[in-house]
This record gives sequence, structure tokens and C-alpha cells, in this order.
Amino acid sequence: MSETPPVQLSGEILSVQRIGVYTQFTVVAPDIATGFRPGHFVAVAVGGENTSMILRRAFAVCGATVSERFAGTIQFVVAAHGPGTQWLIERRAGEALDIVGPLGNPFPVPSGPSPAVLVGGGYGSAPLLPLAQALLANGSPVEFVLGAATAGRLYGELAAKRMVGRVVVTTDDGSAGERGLVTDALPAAIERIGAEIVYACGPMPMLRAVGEIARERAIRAQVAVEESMACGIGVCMTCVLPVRGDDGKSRFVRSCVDGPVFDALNVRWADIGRLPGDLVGADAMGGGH
Amino acid sequence: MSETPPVQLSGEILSVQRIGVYTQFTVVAPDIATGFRPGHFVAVAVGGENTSMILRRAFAVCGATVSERFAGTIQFVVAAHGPGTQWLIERRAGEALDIVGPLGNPFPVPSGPSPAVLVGGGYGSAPLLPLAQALLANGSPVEFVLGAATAGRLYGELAAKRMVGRVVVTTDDGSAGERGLVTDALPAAIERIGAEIVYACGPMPMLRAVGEIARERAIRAQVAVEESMACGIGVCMTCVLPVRGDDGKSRFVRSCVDGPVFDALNVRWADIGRLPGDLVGADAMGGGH
Amino acid sequence: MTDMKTRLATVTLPNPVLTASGCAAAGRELHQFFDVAQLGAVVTKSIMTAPRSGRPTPRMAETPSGMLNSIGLQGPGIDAFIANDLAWLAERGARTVVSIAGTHTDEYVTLARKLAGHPAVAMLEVNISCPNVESRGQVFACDAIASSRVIGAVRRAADPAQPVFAKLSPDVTDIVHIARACADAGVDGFSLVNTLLGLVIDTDTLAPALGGITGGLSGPAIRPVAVRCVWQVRQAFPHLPILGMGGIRTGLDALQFILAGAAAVSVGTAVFGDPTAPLRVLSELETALDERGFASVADAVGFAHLDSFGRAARLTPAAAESAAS
Amino acid sequence: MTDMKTRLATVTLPNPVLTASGCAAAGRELHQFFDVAQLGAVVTKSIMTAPRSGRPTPRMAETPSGMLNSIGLQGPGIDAFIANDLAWLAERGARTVVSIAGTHTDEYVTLARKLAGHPAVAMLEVNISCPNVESRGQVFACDAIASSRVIGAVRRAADPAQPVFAKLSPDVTDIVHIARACADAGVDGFSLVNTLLGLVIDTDTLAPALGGITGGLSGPAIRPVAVRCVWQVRQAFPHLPILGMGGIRTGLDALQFILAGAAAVSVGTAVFGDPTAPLRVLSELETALDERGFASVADAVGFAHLDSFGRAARLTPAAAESAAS
Ligand SMILES: Cc1cc2nc3c(=O)[nH]c(=O)nc-3n(C[C@H](O)[C@H](O)[C@H](O)COP(=O)(O)OP(=O)(O)OC[C@H]3O[C@@H](n4cnc5c(N)ncnc54)[C@H](O)[C@@H]3O)c2cc1C
Ligand SMILES: Cc1cc2nc3c(=O)[nH]c(=O)nc-3n(C[C@H](O)[C@H](O)[C@H](O)COP(=O)(O)OP(=O)(O)OC[C@H]3O[C@@H](n4cnc5c(N)ncnc54)[C@H](O)[C@@H]3O)c2cc1C
Ligand SMILES: Cc1cc2nc3c(=O)[nH]c(=O)nc-3n(C[C@H](O)[C@H](O)[C@H](O)COP(=O)(O)O)c2cc1C
Ligand SMILES: Cc1cc2nc3c(=O)[nH]c(=O)nc-3n(C[C@H](O)[C@H](O)[C@H](O)COP(=O)(O)O)c2cc1C
Ligand code: FES
Ligand code: FES
Repeated sequence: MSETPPVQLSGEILSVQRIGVYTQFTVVAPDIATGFRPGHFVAVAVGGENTSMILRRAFAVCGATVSERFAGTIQFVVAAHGPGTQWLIERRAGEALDIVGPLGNPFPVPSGPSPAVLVGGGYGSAPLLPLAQALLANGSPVEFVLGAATAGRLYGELAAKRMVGRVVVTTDDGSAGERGLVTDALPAAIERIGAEIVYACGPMPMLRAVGEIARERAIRAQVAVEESMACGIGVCMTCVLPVRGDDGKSRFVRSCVDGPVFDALNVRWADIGRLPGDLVGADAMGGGH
Repeated sequence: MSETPPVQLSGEILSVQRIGVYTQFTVVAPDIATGFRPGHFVAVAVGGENTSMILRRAFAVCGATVSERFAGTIQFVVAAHGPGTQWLIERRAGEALDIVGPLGNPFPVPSGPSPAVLVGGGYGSAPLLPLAQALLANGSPVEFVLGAATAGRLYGELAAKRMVGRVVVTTDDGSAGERGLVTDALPAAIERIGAEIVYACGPMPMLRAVGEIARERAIRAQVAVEESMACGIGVCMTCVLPVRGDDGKSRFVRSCVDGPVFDALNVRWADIGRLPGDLVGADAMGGGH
Repeated sequence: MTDMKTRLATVTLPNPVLTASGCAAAGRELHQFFDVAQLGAVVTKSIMTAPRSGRPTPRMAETPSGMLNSIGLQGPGIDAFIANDLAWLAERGARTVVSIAGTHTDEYVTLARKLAGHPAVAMLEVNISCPNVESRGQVFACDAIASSRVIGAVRRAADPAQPVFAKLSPDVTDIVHIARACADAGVDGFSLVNTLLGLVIDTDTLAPALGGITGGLSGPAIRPVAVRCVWQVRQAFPHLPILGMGGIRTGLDALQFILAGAAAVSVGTAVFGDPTAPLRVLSELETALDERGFASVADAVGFAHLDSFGRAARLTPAAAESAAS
Repeated sequence: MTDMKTRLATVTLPNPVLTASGCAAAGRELHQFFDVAQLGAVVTKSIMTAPRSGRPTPRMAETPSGMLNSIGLQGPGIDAFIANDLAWLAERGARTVVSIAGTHTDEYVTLARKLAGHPAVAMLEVNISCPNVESRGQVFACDAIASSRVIGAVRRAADPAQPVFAKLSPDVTDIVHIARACADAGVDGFSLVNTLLGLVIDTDTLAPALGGITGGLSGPAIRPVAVRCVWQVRQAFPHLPILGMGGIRTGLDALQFILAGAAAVSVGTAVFGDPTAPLRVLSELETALDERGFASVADAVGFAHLDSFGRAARLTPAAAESAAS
């Protein structure tokens, strides 16, 4: 259980902004905003009444405002993917969304200053923006490395620049920043500030590569993963990843409540989508496949 | 097949009006308006994309305008009933509806003048308004008897008044017109104009009673029935009624394409919802139930 | 563009999209919306020897992403069907799959004989699985012996030029077991699947919503069950063609069935919501196959069963790569 | 107001709305949204003797009005379950129905023994029907003999104070046949139904969407099939209580199951879309029963099977009239 239990609420959409290929929502959600910490996500009902889409959609919260005078709000960014996100980006200000949150374990923020590189792939940079604020607040030097397939799929570059002055940008097609992958630019960024930790959010292969680079330099990497989730609250067991525990044993753990943030070192990246024989309880699967 | 084959189109909603408990839609539907004749109905898709409601909803067309200068429009009236009609009445002008029509066999209109009483129950009066115009056009005296459970559930009273001057109104609770049923007022109306035919649309028990009254007076009764329909175009066989044919034999006939207008005399009212043993092919049901 | 021709046993169809029995009558009504000869074939409502009244109303109830029906095989009987419906389809040059139903083996045999040699009949679909017949005991498709008896008899009686497909019910413990009985009896292919037996209680009348009490569940709701049945039967009998159906609404839905092992598909309930659904599904399917680098429908049939090597072999290089990544 | 108490064999629950096994873990997570002790009972995720990893991912696919899951009974094993989960439920004063699963009869027996005498355990639900276990051959619920063997053994081994319910699969030719085998083996009641076996093909990867290839279909899509199973089993064994489930999302959905013969219901998949669904269903059901003139849940159980005389007898006069009209 996260310290701030999730709530279910109907929140009015205050604004809908197009940012590149993305759509950013600002929604009135006081009880979620209060409990929010960077890395939390929300689960949003899609399709309206009588929809055939029975499951919620998960989105990382990229900002929350709590104020005395106004009702607290949260922000999240949606990339059109399938019918659920398509329905969402067609919503307008004034309509209400059914939201559950805050969900998941947030990024661990060191108590004292410690230089950090934040690596975001596509909309993966969304949860890194509030994280940067938190890190800067406790005096940690912060570097941003943001990447995407193409310029239009970058997110948060400006916001990041405002916070930390400079942002390293990479795109696969070179349409913005350096041509290449975030992982090409990461080592240099780590050097520059003598980073003690790397935070990352984005596609699984990117997270895995980031973890590799951090491991080679013997620094920590905290990454936010994205697994298909049916419930988002820990009751269905659909969202599991093979993760090494403190006892050295590996288990399928729920990315919705035990994650989505994991220490990259503990995630058995190569075994995602497989059933490694040494997993606790794998023997009981009668061989499995 | 009706002479004017149905078409499927996406029509813009021009206006949405509340009338009593009903909601009246005016929709741009040129190819349906052209073929329209009183008694036709349309089948409207509900719920939008990804809806769990896979079937269309049927509505009697209560008006159609064909003009040189504007695209033709049709009108229909919706009473909130379940989720599909609920979704419909929440639509706004400017949105589009997916409509199939014109469907069904229209009311037979005598070539020459013949006095007619038009009996409508609730929204059942909708298709009678254009019918009255057609009858008046060929010089037939027309009387309206409109009824409903309560004043708010009456429909078309004013439009009818404008056309024929006077309208007999009944309500079960006496909140408008005479307290009672349309069938209480029908005999007098028939007398007044020496009606040769009665047209009716409304709940099944009302249609049956109207048919009775006409039969006793040896005049015809053409009634528009309402059976649950899955397809509305004649392919599914869900909408059948036990109807006596010209050959004297009774069959389950499709109310969507062989109706919804029937000669009340031919409908086996008492056998609706049952499987009468003398029905063609009932023997093959192995007893049935 | 992908070659859309497909083979069902000895019959070659110009494309793999058909109507579903009982969801298109005999094509006449849909012909108002599009030329039914454009379809792979029209599958007609199951016909029996004698006229049949069908069940009392109500005959349908809408359910989440599906519907329940209890028609009870209403129909004019085989002679009127041949004289009117089949003649009309022949005139239009529409390929026709005639679905036959009976209450005992002899009835199926009679029907097969009457249809032998008819030029409009491309194939027979033997409906041994309609859950709407009065007693569940009468569902041949739930009993391997009864199924093989009917299929064997029909195969012997039918025109050798007309492939005989067995239409199976998903309401069985082991559909492969039933399929095997049909295969042993000489069936030429399978139609998968018929409706699932369901029941809806009307919470206003506090009684079953349908006159027939139970009814057949169809529509997108049952698609995962239908695809599973196609997958299992394809795995067990890779050499026998499958006509897949159950909740197909879009070209991608149809693609699921083909990848699972269907050589063609029937679009049923979707027609009620969209009269032009079969043609739309056809064009969407053609686009989807093309985008994925399939040179022909045949290359896509059963593709999801292949290992990565088998896959690469059946795809254009570019497509193979993206599928692998 | 309607008396919401209901009886499942020897156990009386304050109300007829429970969670569904595998859709509420062991109550802890839902307790963040509402007090789980307010429910009729919490039905826990099927537990086995040893820890189990479950299936590889992906484990779920959304389908029209439903979803496919392939968890593979991941769990900590019975000892950890009793030490942690059951203890937690006991502290909260939540009535608990413990779902047990095994790969052979002895495993079920071991589980029943370990749960005997535990104060928090109101009842045992024997999951002999989970279609997610590796081989279809392992599905006890598809074989009458295997079912009766397990149920008989569990009934003998279990605490006499704990009713034993058999949870059946709808994926059988004749569910009444399986139910009879369980009844003969001394079962105290039935949980109907488990998921339907389904399969989804991912049209991007061109392969099955789930790591386990097939999965269990749940949600509103399967409701008509579930209600049909409840109806059939109730008709055959009117004296045995039924816990009904399958696509219940609203109070009226729950009412369908009760009218068809269920004495209580489980809310499963709906929880994923709405964490407070079980409580909402409970209040909606209470209103619906009251509006229809039922003095108690018991009066509504199986109501749809009654003839008009039987109905009138169970309804308040006013309600009886409106129901008749
Ligand atoms: C913790 C977390 C945080 C996320 N943050 C964001 C974000 O900030 N912005 C954003 O655009 N997207 C985010 N996603 C991905 C987003 O949830 C999916 O894109 C979305 O669910 C797809 O729904 P759909 O109906 O459009 O697509 P469909 O593919 O039709 O969805 C079908 C089903 O699969 C599930 N699904 C499909 N893709 C994904 C995926 N990538 N991850 C999880 N479930 C999936 C859906 O939830 C749904 O149940 C996040 C996912 C997770 C798990
Ligand atoms: C020929 C014809 C003409 C009609 N004209 C009108 C009209 O002018 N104005 C109007 O308000 N209503 C009209 N109706 C009734 C209207 O179609 C239903 O009220 C509507 O389909 C209910 O849908 P729902 O989703 O709101 O209710 P639900 O009860 O949730 O509908 C569930 C299913 O049952 C079917 N159904 C339910 N009630 C009826 C019914 N009374 N008749 C047919 N199908 C039904 C629906 O089509 C749907 O498939 C007409 C029906 C027919 C057959
Ligand atoms: C109203 C209706 C009538 C049907 N009649 C028949 C029939 O006569 N014979 C038959 O083999 N299948 C019949 N079916 C089953 C369909 O052919 C098809 O197998 C099933 O509906 C699943 O496909 P769908 O979901 O696309 O409709 C009928 C289905 C419906 C909905
Ligand atoms: C993710 C998931 C996990 C499930 N796990 C179990 C289980 O462990 N044991 C069991 O008996 N049923 C299990 N079920 C089946 C449900 O208990 C229930 O029988 C079925 O889902 C139908 O109800 P529903 O449509 O309300 O979910 C599971 C269902 C889902 C969706
Ligand atoms: S999504 Fe249900 S447990 Fe994580
Ligand atoms: S509604 Fe389908 S045949 Fe009339």
C-alpha cells in the first residue's frame, strides 16, 4: 500500500492542450493532487456509459497543484494509441473524467543532495518533470536527457529547460537535437555532473539500456515501467514483472503497486515475457512454457 | 421490398427540441426524405464508437421535408426508455447520426377521399401527422383522437389541431382532455365523420382495441405495430407477429418489412407472444411452447 | 495488393468474406445495400425440409456487445427455398453456401439430395449446432456419434462437387473431439462457431426475456471464444479448411480468425448494426493484409501458429522484420 | 426495506454480494476504497499448497465488454496465505470464502485440512474449473468423475462447519451433468461460473496476445452464458444454493442472477473498472428488490422459474399486479 491511499473521483477537465502529438489534460482532482508524488500514476475510465471498454487506462501524473484558494488539480499527457486513448483525446474542457489515484510507488528521492540524470523517452518524460522539481528542491544537480523517434514525439523539453537551463535532446531521425538514442547521450551526461543516480521512464528496451549504463558505472538507476494493467490497484495480477528481491530470490511482482518504479538492477529484463525456471513458484507451473 | 429501397447515411442533427417528455430530432437525410411516406420508420445507431449496444433503435418518421434549395430532412420523436434512447436524447445539434431508412411498409392511403379517424397513443401519434397531411391532400375528412397516460406524454396535439381544427384528447389521469382511453372516444369520432377507415399507432393493447371497434362497425383499421427488432431490414426474423394471410393461413411475418403497418383484422392479437398450433409450420416445432 | 482469393476444400472463392447463416436471410434484403455477388459467398439461413414457424416472440434481447436470439429456425422449407431464394441468388450470379438443418439424419440427407447439382450451390454448411432447437438433447453437435452419423450421411448423399462443412457449437467440453468425429466421417471443412447458449432475465417482468427462454449468444462478446475454437481445430486438423465466425465487425476482427486458421470468415450479427458490414470488412481486411506484407490470403491462414522461422518465410522481408521487432 | 440476509447452505450472510475469486486478491487493496467487512463475504484468490509463479506476461487482453486473463493461479501458497491474508481478514472481521485450487485430489484435501477450524473461514469454494492451468486435461470441472472425486474428498476432509461449494466451468457440454456428479459427492452448493476459454490474436504481432496463448474470458460479455448456467443448475437442484457470477456490473445484473436461482452473487471483473463496484451493486440491488416488492432476498431467489401463481404468492399485492400486467 502506498502511504497515501488512492481515491476514486469524478473530476472536471479544466483544460485540454495539444503538445506535439500529445494531448495534455488538467483535471480537478483535489484528493489525488494532495497525495501526489513524482512517479505516481492515475487510472482513467474511458468510453463513457455503455462502453464496451471495461478497463481503465493508466497515465503517469506529470504535475499536480495544491492551493488554498482553488481545488487541487493534476495533469497527465495522453498519446493516441488505441480506442481508449482516442476517446480520451476527443474530450473537451468542462467534461468530467472518472479517475482513480494516486497509484503506484513514486520515485525514491534522496533526503540530501545527489546529482541525478533524468532520462525520458517520448511521453516518458512526463513524470520526470515533477521529479526534477523535487530533486532541485533538495539541492540535487539535475541533467535532462530527452529522446523520441521524431521531434513531434518529444515531450517536456521546454519545461525541463526552464527548470535546469539545458536539456540534451536526441531523436532517432535527427529531426531535433542529436540523431540517435538517449542512451548514446547518457554516459556523457552522467560524467558532466558526476551523477550518483539515473531516473528513467520510457519504452522497456530504453529502460533496460539505461540500467546497463548505470550498472557499468556502479550508480543506481530508478526506472518507471509500463506493463499492461487490468486493475491498477493490485488485485488482478496481470501487470507482473520478474524482479529480484532483497532475499536474492526472483518473483513476479505487480508493477502497479510494487512499481511502476523499480531499481533497474532488480528487474530481470531478459526474462520479461518469459517464465524463468528459478522464479519463486515456477516449479509449481509443471514446466510452464 | 418497399418501392423505395432503404439507404444508410450519416446525417447532421439540425435541431433537438423537447416536447413534453419527448425529444424531437430534425436530421439532414436527403435520400431518406425523398423516399419517405407516412408509416415509414428509421433505424438509428446508438452509443457511438466502441459502444456495447450493437443494435439500432427504430423510430417512426413524423415528418420529412424535400426542397430544391436545402438538403432534405426527416423528423422523429424519441421517448426516453433505456440506455439507447437515453444516449440519443443527450445528442446535440451539429452532431451526426448513423441512420438507415426509409424502412417498412407505409400506411395505405386511399386513392380517393374517404373519411378517416387517426388514433395515436403517446408518441404513437408521430407517424399520424404526415399521414393526415396525405389524407387531407386527397380530400379525406380527418378526425384525430390522441391519448396518453398523462398530459406530458401527449404528442402532436397542436400540429394536429392546426391541420384539422379539432382534436379529441384523452388521458388516463384526466390531466388533459377527457379522462379515459382513446378507445372510449373512438366510436363517437367514427360516427361524427362516418369514417370508413381508422389508422392507429401506439401500444399493442390499444391497437387491438381499436381493431375491435373498427371490426364491430365493419370498417377497416390500419395499425402500426411495435415489435422488438434486431435488424429492421428483414434479415433476422426477430420481429415477427402471427398474421392471417390472404390465403386464410396464418404465419409469423416480419413486422419490419411486411409491417409495421398491418390491417388490424389480420393480426392474431391474442396469439402475440404465443405459438398457435394452426400457424404454418407450427407442426414442425415438435409441440413447441 | 494482396491476392484475396481463397479455397474452401474444392471451391475457390474470389474473396474470404461471406455472410453468416441466419444473419442475411437469402441475400435479397442486403442486395438493396450492395451487390451480394461481390461477397465471397452468401450463406443462407438454415433450411429444413418442411416449412417451420419458429419460436414465439420475444425472439431477441440485446446483451453487452452481443445479442441473444431465439428464432427457432423459421423458414419456408427446402422446396420453396429452391424455387424462390436459390433461383434469385442464381440470377444475381451470387455464389451460395446453403445451410441445412434437420431434426434427424434422414432430413439432412433429403436436403442434401435436393440441392445436388444445383448450379448456384457452391457448398453445403451442415448446421448441427443450432442451440435454438427445442431440446438441448437435439443438438447433434454436442454428441460426437450423432455428429459423425449426420456428416457421414450428408457427405454420401451430397453432390460430390459440393464440399460439406460441419458447423460446430462452442458449447462442448472438447470441440476437437467433435471435429475429429466429423473428420473421420469425411467432412470437407468446418464452420466455427455457432452461437453460445445464453439466457437473459427481464428485470421488469421478472421472467426470461425470450419466448424460447434460452437463446443463442452472438456478436463481438463471443469473439474470443470463437477464435479459440478456430485455433484449436486448426491445430488438430491443419489440412481441413475452416470458415470462421463469431463477432466479426471489422477487418482486423476478420484477420484474427484468419491468423488463427480460418480460410474464410462469415459476418453475422454485425449486419444488424451495419447492413454494409460484409463489404466494409472485406475492404478493411484487404488493407490490413496488404499493410502486413501478406501476398495472399493463403499466406495469412494459420500464421499465428507458426514459429518465427515459419513466419519470416511467409512475409515480405520488410514486414517480417517489423513483426519480429 | 428488503431483508438482505441470505443463506449459503449452513452459513448466513448479512447480504448477498461478495467479491469474486482472483478479482479482489485477499481484500487488502479494496479495503482502501471501502470496508470489506460490509460485503456478504470476501472470496479470496484461489490458493494452492505451494507458492506459484503464475504464467508469463502478457496476462491480459481487453475484449468487447470483457477481458481475457491468463494469470495461472499465481499465489504465495497456503501457509503464507493463512499467516498473512487470512489473519488480516480475521482482524477486519470480514467473512471469508476461501477458494482452493489444486492439480490433484490430495492437494485439495491438504488445503481443506489446513483451513479447518479457522474462525475467519465462512466457507470453501473449490475451484475445479480454472481454465488457466497448463493443460485442458487438468480441468477437473470438465470431467464428472474427476469432479466428484475432488468434491467428495474435500467434503470429507473439510471442517463440517464450513460449507463446500464447487465452482464449475461453463466450458462443458452439459453443466447439469457435472453438477450432478458434485451433488452426489455431497457438495453443499455451486459457484457459477468461472471464465470461458478464449483466445485473442494480436493483429500487430500476428501472434496470440497472451503469454499463455489461451485465457479466461470474463466480464459483461459472458453474463448471458452465466445466467443460463445458473438457471439450468437451479432447475435441476432447487435445494442446493448457488453463488452466481459472470459479468455483474450493476444491481440489476445481480438481480438477474438471483431471479434465475442464485442465493448470492460475486462481483469480479467489474472491480477493475470500478473499485467500489461490490458496494454499489449491493445498494443498487437492495433498491431494485425493494421497488419490486420483495420482502427478502430469499423471496427473489429463483423467482423467474415460478408460474404466475407462485409469483403472486411471493410478491406484495401491488407488485404482483404490476408484474402480471
Ligand atoms: C504505469 C503506466 C503509466 C502510463 N503512462 C502513460 C502516459 O503518461 N501517457 C500515455 O499516453 N500512456 C501512458 N501509459 C500507456 C497507456 O496506459 C496506454 O497507452 C493505454 O492504456 C492504451 O489504451 P488504448 O485503449 O488506447 O489502447 P489499446 O491497445 O486498445 O488498449 C487495450 C488494453 O491494453 C492496455 N494497454 C495497451 N497498451 C498499454 C500500455 N502501453 N501500457 C499499459 N496498458 C496498455 C489498455 O489499458 C487496455 O486495457 C501508461 C501505462 C502504464 C501502465
Ligand atoms: C417500428 C417501430 C417504431 C418505433 N417508433 C418509435 C418512436 O417514434 N419513438 C420512440 O420513442 N420509440 C419508438 N419505438 C420504440 C423504440 O425503438 C424503443 O423504445 C427503443 O428501441 C428502446 O431502446 P433503448 O435502448 O432505450 O431501450 P432497451 O430496452 O434498453 O433496448 C434494448 C433492446 O430492445 C429493443 N427494444 C426495446 N424496447 C423496444 C420497443 N418498444 N420496440 C422495439 N424495440 C425495442 C431495442 O431496440 C434494443 O435492441 C419504435 C419501435 C418500432 C419497432
Ligand atoms: C438472428 C440469428 C439467427 C441465426 N440463425 C442461424 C441459422 O439459421 N443457422 C446457423 O447455422 N446459424 C445461425 N446463426 C448463427 C450465426 O450464423 C453465427 O454462427 C453466429 O451468430 C456467430 O456469428 P456472429 O457473432 O457474427 O453473428 C444465427 C445468428 C443470429 C444472430
Ligand atoms: C484476473 C482474473 C483472475 C481470476 N482468478 C480466479 C481464481 O483464481 N479462481 C477462480 O475460481 N476464479 C478466478 N477468476 C474467475 C472469477 O472469479 C469469475 O468466476 C469470472 O471472472 C466471472 O465473473 P466476472 O465476469 O464478474 O469477473 C478470475 C477472473 C479474473 C478476471
Ligand atoms: S494491474 Fe491489477 S494487479 Fe497490477
Ligand atoms: S427486425 Fe430483423 S427481420 Fe425484422
